[in-house]
Amino acid sequence: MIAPPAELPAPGRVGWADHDLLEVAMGPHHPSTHGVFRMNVVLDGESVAKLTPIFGFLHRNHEKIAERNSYLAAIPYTDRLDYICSMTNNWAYVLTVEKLAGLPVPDRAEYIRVIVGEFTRLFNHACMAGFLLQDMGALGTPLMYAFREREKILDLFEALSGSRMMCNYLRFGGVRCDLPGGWREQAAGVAAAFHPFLDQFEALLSENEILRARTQGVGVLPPALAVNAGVTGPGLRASGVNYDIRKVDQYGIYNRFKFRVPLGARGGDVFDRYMVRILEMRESLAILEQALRDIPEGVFLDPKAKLRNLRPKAGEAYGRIEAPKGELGFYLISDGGPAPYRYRIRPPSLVNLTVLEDMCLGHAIADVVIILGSIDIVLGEVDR
Amino acid sequence: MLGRGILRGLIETGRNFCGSYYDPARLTTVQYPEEKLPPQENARTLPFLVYDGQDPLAGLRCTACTICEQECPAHCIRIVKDTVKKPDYLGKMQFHPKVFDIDAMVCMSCGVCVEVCPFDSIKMDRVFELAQDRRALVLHKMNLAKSNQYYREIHPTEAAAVDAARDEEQRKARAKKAAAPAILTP
Amino acid sequence: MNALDQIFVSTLHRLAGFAPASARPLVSMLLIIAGLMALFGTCFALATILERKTLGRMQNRYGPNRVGPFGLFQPIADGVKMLIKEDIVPFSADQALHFLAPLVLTVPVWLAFAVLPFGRNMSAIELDSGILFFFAIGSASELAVFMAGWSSQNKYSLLGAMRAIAQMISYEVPLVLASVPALIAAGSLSLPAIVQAQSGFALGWVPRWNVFTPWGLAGFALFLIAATAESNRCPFDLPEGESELIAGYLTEYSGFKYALFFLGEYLGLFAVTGLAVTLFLGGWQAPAPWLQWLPTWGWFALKFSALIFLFIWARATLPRLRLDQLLHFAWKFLVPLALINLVVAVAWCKSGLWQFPAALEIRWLLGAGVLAASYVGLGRSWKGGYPERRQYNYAQ
Amino acid sequence: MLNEISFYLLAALTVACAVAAMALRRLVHCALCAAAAFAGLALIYLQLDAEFVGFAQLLVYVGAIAILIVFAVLLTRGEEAAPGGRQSSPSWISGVGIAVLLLAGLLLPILASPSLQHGAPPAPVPSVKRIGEELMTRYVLPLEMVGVLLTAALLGAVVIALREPSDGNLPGNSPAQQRAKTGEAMNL
Repeated sequence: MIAPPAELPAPGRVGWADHDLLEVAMGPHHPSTHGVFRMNVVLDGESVAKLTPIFGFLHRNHEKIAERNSYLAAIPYTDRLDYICSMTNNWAYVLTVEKLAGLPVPDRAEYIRVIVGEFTRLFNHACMAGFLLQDMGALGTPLMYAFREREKILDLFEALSGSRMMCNYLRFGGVRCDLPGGWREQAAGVAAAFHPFLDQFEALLSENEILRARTQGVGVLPPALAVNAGVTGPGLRASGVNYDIRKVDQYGIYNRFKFRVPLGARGGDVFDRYMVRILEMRESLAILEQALRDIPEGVFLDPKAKLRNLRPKAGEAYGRIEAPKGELGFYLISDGGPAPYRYRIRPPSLVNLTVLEDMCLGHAIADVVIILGSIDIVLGEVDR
Repeated sequence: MLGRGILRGLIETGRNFCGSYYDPARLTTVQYPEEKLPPQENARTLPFLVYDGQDPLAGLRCTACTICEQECPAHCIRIVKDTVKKPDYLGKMQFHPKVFDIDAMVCMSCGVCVEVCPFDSIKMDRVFELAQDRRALVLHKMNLAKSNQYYREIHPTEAAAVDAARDEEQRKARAKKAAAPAILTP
Repeated sequence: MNALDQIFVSTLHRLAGFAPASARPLVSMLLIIAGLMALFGTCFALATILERKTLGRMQNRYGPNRVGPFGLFQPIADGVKMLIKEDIVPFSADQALHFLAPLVLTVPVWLAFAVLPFGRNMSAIELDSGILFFFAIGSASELAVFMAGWSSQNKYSLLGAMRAIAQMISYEVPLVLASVPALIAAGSLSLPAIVQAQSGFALGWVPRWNVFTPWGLAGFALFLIAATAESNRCPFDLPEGESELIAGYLTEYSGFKYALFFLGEYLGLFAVTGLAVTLFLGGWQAPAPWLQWLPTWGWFALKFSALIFLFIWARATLPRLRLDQLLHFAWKFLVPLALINLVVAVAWCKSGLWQFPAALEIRWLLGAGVLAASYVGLGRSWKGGYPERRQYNYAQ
Repeated sequence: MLNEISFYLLAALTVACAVAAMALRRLVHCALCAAAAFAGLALIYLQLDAEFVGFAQLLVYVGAIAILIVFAVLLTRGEEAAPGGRQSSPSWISGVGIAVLLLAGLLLPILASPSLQHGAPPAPVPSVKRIGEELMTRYVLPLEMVGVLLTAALLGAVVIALREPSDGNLPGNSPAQQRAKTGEAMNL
C-alpha cells in the first residue's frame, strides 16, 4: 500500500463528491506520455486530486560523461539531449564555450546557425501540434502532415551535416563544413513550401470545434505561477508574459532580423499554447527568408579556432538560447584543463514539467494527457 | 455556426485523399525495398580506413598516431602500433597499426575521428544496411580497409579535395627532394 | 431489366424448389441467412482493409499493400493472426460472462439485417413493425458491453464499460427520435413501405427521397451523428480508443474474441448505415428516372458504400470528445433538435394539402427557417458557450 | 405441431431463467438471468404474432430495465456473493405453501371461465396501424396520463442526480479528504 498523499491540495473546479480516491499509474510506457515518463494520478471520481510525475528512466549520466571527455567530445552528446532539436542543443553548448574561451564567430557561420536553428524550431512546433492532436484522438492525420514537412527539413540537414537527427554540426568558432552547392536554393524552396502547409494545418485544426471544446479553458497556467516556476518558451508566452531570449539577449545576430513575438490571448490554456506555437512558426519562416536572402560569403569557421585540446582559461560561463522548448542553458566551470571541471545543463522540458500538477488539478484524465502534450517535453532532455 | 470548422477539416482531408491519386506532393511514401531514396553525398554511418594502391594492408594511410583513439567521444577505437616502420606517400618513415579495431556497437557515427585525423586516413562510410546474422560487431583492420576509389565514389567532392591536397604535398616533397641533393653535393 | 433486378429472388426460388414442398419455407429462409452472412462477412473483411487504405490515403501514405494485390488479402492475414493468437482469460475473470460477452454482442447484430430491404422485394422478412424490431435488437448491445466490462474484473475495463453504456444509452434517444419523422412521412413502421413512400420524382427529376425535405436533411444529419456514437466510432470512440483508459472494456480480450468484438462493431455500423439509407436516401430507389434500368440492389450498395466512406472520412479528421462534453452534446443539442425536427416534419406532412401555387417553396422556407434558427440558437447555448474565436496580439 | 413444441421450449426457457434469477449466488448473474427471462417473455409474445408488444417488451425490458438493474447492482457495490449461508431460509415449507395457494388462486378462475370451453374466436392479427389508431382514439387519456407520469419520474431522477455537497459539509472537507488528511490508508 503506497503512502497516502500527506495533504490534499484545495479542490479543483469540479465539485467534490465523497467517492473513494482511486490511484491510477499512467506510464512509464503509456501510449500518450511522449517517452518513458510516469504519472501517479490520484483520481477522486472523475477529477484529478493529486498527480506525482515520476521520471529518470532515461537518465544517461550525460553531465558526468561530458566532464570526463574533452570539450570537443561533448558536442556529439549534446545531440542526444533533446533528440528532436539537435542543432539548437549544439548551438547552446558551443555558445557557452565561446563565451568561456572568448572565441570570435565569423558572420557566415552566425547566419548558418540562425537558419539551422529556425528550421529546427519549425519542425519541433509542427511535431508538438501533431502529437497533441494524436493524444486527442485525431488518429495521426495532423501528425502525418507534420512529419511530411519534417522529412524535407531533415533531408536538408542530412545534406548539410551528414546525419538527419544527430547532426553534430556546430563547432567552437563556427560550423563544421560549409553549405554544399545548391543547398541555399533548396532551403529557400522548403521554407517557401512551409506556408501552404501551415495554412493546411490551420484549416484542419484551428477552427475545429471539437479541438476548441477540448482545449479552451483546460490546463490554465496563470502568468504569476509561470514566472515563479521558471517556465520558459512558448508555454510562458502563451500565459501572456513577453519573454523571448532572442529579443532579451539578442545572442548571435538576432538583432539583424525583424520578427514579432506572439503572446497568449486568454491567460495560457492548452489552446493558447497550441496557437502561440503555430504563430511562432510563421515568425520563424519570416526570419528564415531574411537570413537565406542576405547570408554573406566568407569563411565558415574562425581560422584561429583550435579543434583539439582546447583549454579555456580558468573561469565559469552560463550561455543560453531560445530553444524550441524554452530557455536551454549550459553552465561551464573551467579549471584550465582539457575537460570542463563542472558541466551543468538547464533543461527547459524539466523546468516546464514542474507546473504539470498545478495545471491538472480538477481536470479529467483525458485532459491530463492533453495538458502534458501541450507542455511539449522530450524525456532525453528531462532526464539527461 | 457550429460545425463550420469541422467541415473545413473534412474538406482538407478530402482534398488530401483525392490529391494522393494524382499529386506526388500528397503521397510521399517511398516503398523501401523496391524504391530507394538516392543517398545524400554527405551522409555518414560507420568509419572506414582508406588505403592507396591495390594491397589493402600495405597501402593503409593510417600511421597509428592514436589521435582518433584519444579524441573519440565514445572511446570505441583500439590501436596497437606495429614495431617496424614503413615509408608513407611522402617517403617519410611512419609506423603502421598492427591492430586497428572499432567496436561498431559503441561507435555513434559522430565523425569526430575524421575531423581530427591529420593523415586523412579515416573517413565516414555511407552504407546503412548493416544487418547481419553474426554477432561479429568489432570491425578489425581487414573489414575496415576500403580503397581510395571507393572513397572517391561515395564522397566525390570531399575525396577530390583530399586527393588534390595530397598530390600537392607529394609534388612539393619531390621538388624539395630534387633541390635537396644539390645542397649536399658541394 | 427486371431479370437482373430480381436475379437474387429468382435464384432463391429455383434453389428452394429442389426442397420438398413442406420444408420449402424453412430451406429458403436458411438460404437467405447463408447469403446475408456470407455477404456481410466479406463486407466486414473488405471494410477493415478499405478503411485502413482510405485512412492511409488521407494521411499521404499507401495503407497496407503488401499482402496480395493492393493488400486485398490483408483481412485474411488478420483473420488467421486472430485465430492463432492465444486467447488469454484473466484468472480472476468471471469465466462464463467473459465467454458469453462477444456472442451476446454479435448475434443480435446479425438479426438486424433480417429487416433491411436491399432491393425491390428483397428483404428477408417483411415485418409490419420492422423499425421497432431494428431498435429492439440494437438495445441488446449495451448488455453485452456491460458483460464484457464486468467479467474482466479489471478497474480500467469496468470504467470503460460504464462510459460506453452511458454513451450508447444517451445516443439511442436521438437515434430513435431522428428516425420518427421518416415513419410519419411513410405512415407505417415497415421498412419496405417507407422505401415505397419515397418512390416517384417531384418536378420530374428530383427524387422524392426524405433527404430532399428540410426535416429529412436535418433528420439525416442527426441520424448519422447518433449512429457514429452508437457504434462507438470517431469522434465518439471514447470507450476503446481512449488514450488513457487503454482499451476500455476490450482490455482483457485477445485472440478470436477480440476479433468477434470488432465484427460486432462493424456489423453494427453496417446495420445502422443500411437503416440510414432506407429511411432517408430512398433505400433502393434510383436517383433519376432515366437511371431506373440499373438493378435496385446496386443503388442500395452504392449509397451504402458512400455512407461508409463518410464514417471513415470522419475518423481520419476529427479528434475525440471528452465524456461530459459528449453527454452534454447528446442531451442538450441532439435531443432538442430532434424534437423540433419532429414538429417540423408533422407540420410538413399536414401542410401537404395546401394547393395554392407556391406551396412547396413556402413550406420549404418555413421548415428550413425553423430548423436553421434552432440549430444556431442551440449551438450558441451549448455547455461551454460557443467555442470562442480568439484575437492573438504580438509583444510591442 | 411446430408451434406447440416451440411454445413449450420457450416457456421452459423463461421459467428456467426466472428460477435462476432467484437461485444464483452472484448478484450480477441473477440480474443477467432476469434479462434473459424478459427476452424469453418477448419471444413468447412474438410466437403469438403480437409483434408490436414483443418488440416493445424487448426494447423496454431488455434494453432499458435490465441495464437499470445492473447499474443499480453495480453502483451499490452489492456484488459480493452471499457469505456462504444456506440458499433458502429455514421456513421454506411455508413459502412453497403460499406459492401453491397463489397458483391455485390464478388457475381456478381461468379454468372456470366460459371462453375456455369453445376455443377463442380467431382474433384479427393486430397490425401496428390498428394499435396506433386505438391508442389515439379510445385510449388517448391513459396514454397521456402515462406520459405525464413518465415525465415526472424523469424530472425526479434529474433532481436526485444533481450533485450537491452531501448534507451540508463544505466542499473542502468531504469524508474522503478527511480520511486522506488524517493519513488513514486510502480504500483503493
